[in-house]
Amino acid sequence: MTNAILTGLMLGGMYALIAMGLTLQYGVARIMNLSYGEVLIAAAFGAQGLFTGWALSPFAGLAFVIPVAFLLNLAIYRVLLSPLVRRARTRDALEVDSILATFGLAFILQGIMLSMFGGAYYSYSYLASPVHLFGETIAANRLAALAVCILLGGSLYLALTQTRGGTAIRAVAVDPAAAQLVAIDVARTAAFTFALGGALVASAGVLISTFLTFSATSGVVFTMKALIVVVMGGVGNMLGCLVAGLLLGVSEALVASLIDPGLTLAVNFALFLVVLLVKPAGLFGRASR
Amino acid sequence: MTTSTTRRALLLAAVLAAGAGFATAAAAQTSIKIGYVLSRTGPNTGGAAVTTLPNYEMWAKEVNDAGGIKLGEKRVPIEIVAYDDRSSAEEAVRGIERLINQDKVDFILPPWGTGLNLAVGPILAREGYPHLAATAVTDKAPELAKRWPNSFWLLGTSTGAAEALVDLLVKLRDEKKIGDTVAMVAIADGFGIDLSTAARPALTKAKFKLAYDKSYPIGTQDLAPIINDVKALNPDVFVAFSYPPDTLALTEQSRIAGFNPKIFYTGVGTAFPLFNQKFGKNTEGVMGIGGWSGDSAAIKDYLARHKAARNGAEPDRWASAVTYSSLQILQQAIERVGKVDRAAVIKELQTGSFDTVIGKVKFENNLPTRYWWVGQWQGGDFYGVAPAGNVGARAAIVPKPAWVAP
Amino acid sequence: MNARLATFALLTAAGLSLMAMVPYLANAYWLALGISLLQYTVLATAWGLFSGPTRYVSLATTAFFGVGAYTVAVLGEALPWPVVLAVAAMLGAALAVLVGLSTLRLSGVYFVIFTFGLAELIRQLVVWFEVNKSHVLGRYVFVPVTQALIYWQLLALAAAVFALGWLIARSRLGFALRIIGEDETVATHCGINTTIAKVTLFVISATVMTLVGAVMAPRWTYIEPSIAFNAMISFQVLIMALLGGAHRLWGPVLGAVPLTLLFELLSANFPNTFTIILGCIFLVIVYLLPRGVVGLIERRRETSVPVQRRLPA
Amino acid sequence: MTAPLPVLAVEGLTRAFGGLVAVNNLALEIGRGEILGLLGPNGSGKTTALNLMSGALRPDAGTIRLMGCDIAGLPPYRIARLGLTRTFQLVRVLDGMDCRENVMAGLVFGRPHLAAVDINARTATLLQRVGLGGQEARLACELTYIDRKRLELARALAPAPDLLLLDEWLAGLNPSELVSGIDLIRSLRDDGITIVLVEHVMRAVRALCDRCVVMSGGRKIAEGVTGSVLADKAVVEAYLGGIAADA
Repeated sequence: MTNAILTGLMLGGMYALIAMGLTLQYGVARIMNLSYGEVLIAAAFGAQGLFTGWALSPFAGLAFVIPVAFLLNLAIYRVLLSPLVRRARTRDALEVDSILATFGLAFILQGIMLSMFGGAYYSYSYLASPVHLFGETIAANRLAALAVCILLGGSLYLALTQTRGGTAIRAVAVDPAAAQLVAIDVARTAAFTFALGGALVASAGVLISTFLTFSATSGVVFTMKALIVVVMGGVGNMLGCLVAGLLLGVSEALVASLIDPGLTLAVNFALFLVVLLVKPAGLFGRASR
Repeated sequence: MTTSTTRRALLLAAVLAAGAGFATAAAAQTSIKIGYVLSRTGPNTGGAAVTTLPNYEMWAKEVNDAGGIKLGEKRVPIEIVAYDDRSSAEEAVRGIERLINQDKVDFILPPWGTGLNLAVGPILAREGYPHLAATAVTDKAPELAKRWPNSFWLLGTSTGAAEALVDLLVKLRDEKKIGDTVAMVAIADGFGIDLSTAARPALTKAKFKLAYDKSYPIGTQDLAPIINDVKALNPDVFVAFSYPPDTLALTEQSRIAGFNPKIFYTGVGTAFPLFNQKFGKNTEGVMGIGGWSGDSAAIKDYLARHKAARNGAEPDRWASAVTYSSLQILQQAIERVGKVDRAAVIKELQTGSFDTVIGKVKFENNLPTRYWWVGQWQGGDFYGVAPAGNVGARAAIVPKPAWVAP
Repeated sequence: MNARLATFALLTAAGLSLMAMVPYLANAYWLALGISLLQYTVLATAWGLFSGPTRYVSLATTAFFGVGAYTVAVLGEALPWPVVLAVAAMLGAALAVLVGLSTLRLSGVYFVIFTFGLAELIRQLVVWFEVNKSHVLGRYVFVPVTQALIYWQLLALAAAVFALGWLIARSRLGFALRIIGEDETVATHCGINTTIAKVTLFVISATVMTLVGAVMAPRWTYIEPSIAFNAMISFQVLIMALLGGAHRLWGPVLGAVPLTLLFELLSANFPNTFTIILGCIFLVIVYLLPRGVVGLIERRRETSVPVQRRLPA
Repeated sequence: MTAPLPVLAVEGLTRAFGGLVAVNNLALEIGRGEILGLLGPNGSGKTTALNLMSGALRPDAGTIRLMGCDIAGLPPYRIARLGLTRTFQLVRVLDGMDCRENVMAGLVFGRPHLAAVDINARTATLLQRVGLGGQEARLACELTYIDRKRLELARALAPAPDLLLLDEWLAGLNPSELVSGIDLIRSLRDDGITIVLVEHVMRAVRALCDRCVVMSGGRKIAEGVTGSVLADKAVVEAYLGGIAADA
């Protein structure tokens, strides 16, 4: 039981980690990013390359991957997405445009990775050693990912709630039109947030590459998982993201050891559906009416 | 229906007779067009990219470097037409129809995986193309071979796989090397369920105690709960009918949890070179589905050629060699017939015997007579250990040595 | 006016009978392409039928498609074909009622992801049931249905879905839905029972999708959940309908046909760089066709109308 | 003979949002052909009261009788079919539709007994009535602000309601538009339509309302004939304490 909960917490931390970037990108920059998982996989390939090529530890690799991902995502937003944002008259229109555009982008990214790495699976071992915690044995790399997730999520939450810049980001998330009126540069804030989200998902990619097997085509799995967590937690809400991720993780682990591993994903989706039926705007979302 | 078919056949014969005045079909042949549809994108990519695509490309290049396929007196180069099925049955079906009707290819190489091979089965049968399925494991294989006489099922049936594994376990138990507690998990997918459904009665019949018997869905991202539960039961034998990502995850998790049963057997992916890259010394003693006679000269030569052709990448130690040998079989059958006559090639496939990297292959009722079902990592390479009667079978190392720190 | 209607009906009948001749005229490949075109046309049009007026973006297409396909996999050999289709349609409709009543209070992206989750949930439950109860995963469908018959069934479905759309647009229900699409609050205060209107439409759309799945199933011989509940179907249909323009009945077909052909053309000619080229084309389309293909045509028409008016004068 | 049935009779109406009681034990009555002003500073609960009456919100407690029939807690579409229609504080028309369709929206789903009328004729009459005669084919999004308000009114009038709720319908109009707006509403009363008017424009309240109910903090603080209510000390205080009236 302790073991299942511990495992679940680590799995949930991973889910939250995967989803944090998207909640920023979708909640603040209003981009429903379907190429999200591909960015994650690209970062995983980056970490794998650094590790096998130059024996650089993935945690050191973060220092390299995060700024690169930030700049690349900034460029993506500036070049590809901001014309759509400027053009869109309503939120609905932007949603449709961003779905279509990022769907195309996902294809491009996946195609590039396929031509660079082929379609085969990749996996390497890093920190794959047992750690003893509360009398249970768990994997060090997963624990590290959970720690980084809590660190990143926590500091981001503090930054969003306690700093001026964070307040501006939240203001844009709540009401871009009103934010404009109080002299917040909405376009810049959105671009910055999108890039920040990109950097977050890249760090998630680096961390999970230490324990998950991935291939150039496995991005979509992570996109969908992230969307589920984001929506379940309430779009744009960091705390919601963390809670939803942990809920999914713990329920999955508990079901696996108490009921039947065959039902884990079914229970996950059922939990998600029930949350939405009870709270249509997610756990921490504000009702739209 | 029959009369119209006959009439069409007569018409066709008339046209052919008229054309015969100029040249025979074989003489006009300046190249042999071979088409295939493979999963280049989507969830099947990982499997197709390791097992199928490298062999198709390598074989085509080798054949053309040697001047082509021998038709009668001269060699004719092969020309490849390739499509992507995006891991979808519908796309695979349409791709095959395109190859047949638009590209008018002479022969077709099958797609990757059980589902897609079954999906394209009816068309290939209807159009009379030889179908050498090298990456499909299905219990329906004998029945399908009867239904579609053009189809050959080189990987055999899941019952065969399960029984070979259980036979090995029985033998080891008789030698007092293992006890009789078995834990079994399977991926909830056609492959995993077919195998576990076949293994369950075989294990029960052999009086093994099935302490754990569960499945997990595709896309499960943490298998720690399963390993923890299994470890608590302390079985002698752990059997996982898994797919590559889970094979790696189960192995890693077992090592971390210090779960080291006397027999540790995992599914697809165990025989992948990636497995060795990731686990290094820890592969020692791990068993898995598949295998090959790694000591044979033909296999060593194949391995070397594959590495040279694929920039150092190694083939997996199971279906890769089978896939490559399916291509050799096709080539030999075509060369023996001496022209592009698909009906004759199918006939030759059904009756002939062929020299391949996996040894001599002769089909009985369109199924090979020998398969590798259990392999084991020994000294840094993966060798076939069961069925023990196969040429080149090694003795299994039991119990599996303890995990070492990486 | 009546003359125009008659001409239209005549042209439609002529077009349909011409399309019905395809299996006699074309080889198996063109027939297969025709099947794909019709499949996506029907799916995208049925999607647009619901999502166009209500602006709910649904990713549940594959849930219904899969239910249809699985019904055939389970009952295909046990019952006569029309009965199988009827059972599939009823199952799809029942599922749609359930889903519709429970989900339509969700809005925006919450609905989108809910429908995705729903499709996955159904797939997981089917897997679990097959694994633990029937002990088979992957069913074989050996139903004596020829490719031509599949084509004709899809053609009939296509005709039916357009006729349905046309009738709905002219009905009270259609008008109610347009109002809901404009402003749901106003709609309820006008006396419209928005729940019933939306669920009705959802059920119609879902039933059509279920039937497509059932009709297509015999084509693949082998059905397993990952084939029947392939999430890519939902995405492709969504993209096609959005690209064509979901706010018109004939919009989705303008996305479905060119995209299907584009997929085919690219995967045939550029198997290695297929995804990159496809992605680039997508971006170009999004930038150049901000209102979908329908938007492009409507803009053309708007600019050409004054010219036409000038002509008779 | 009993007294004539009031068109609307509200009793004990209460609705809270979390800890805030937006409408607290409200009671009021409107007779046929009357215009009742519902006044109060911002945040006093007027719009919430309107939303409760029209079904947009469910009351926590209380009864709302429309022509003697309790409608409290019914969904909006049922209330609309029973003969209560409304306009919105921020004007809501169906932008993508033309004026004719906007009016039809109110007409065809409203009251069942209207199903037999000639829709085109009635639509034309209604548009004429609100000053949009001949504008049937114009798209709602092309209209000016006042015309959008007129169109919204025409939609609300379409099903021949027993009771019409106008939520700050005159707000934001310029002086000349205000004059024509007041005239329009007055003419509706002359046709015998019963109206609840939520309004800040005191000139309009004085000109139109027979009686007024004043709310503050969710409670009714005054009720009576317009002139005397507006002179009431409590009312003046509530307004001065809240927001200055433009009287």
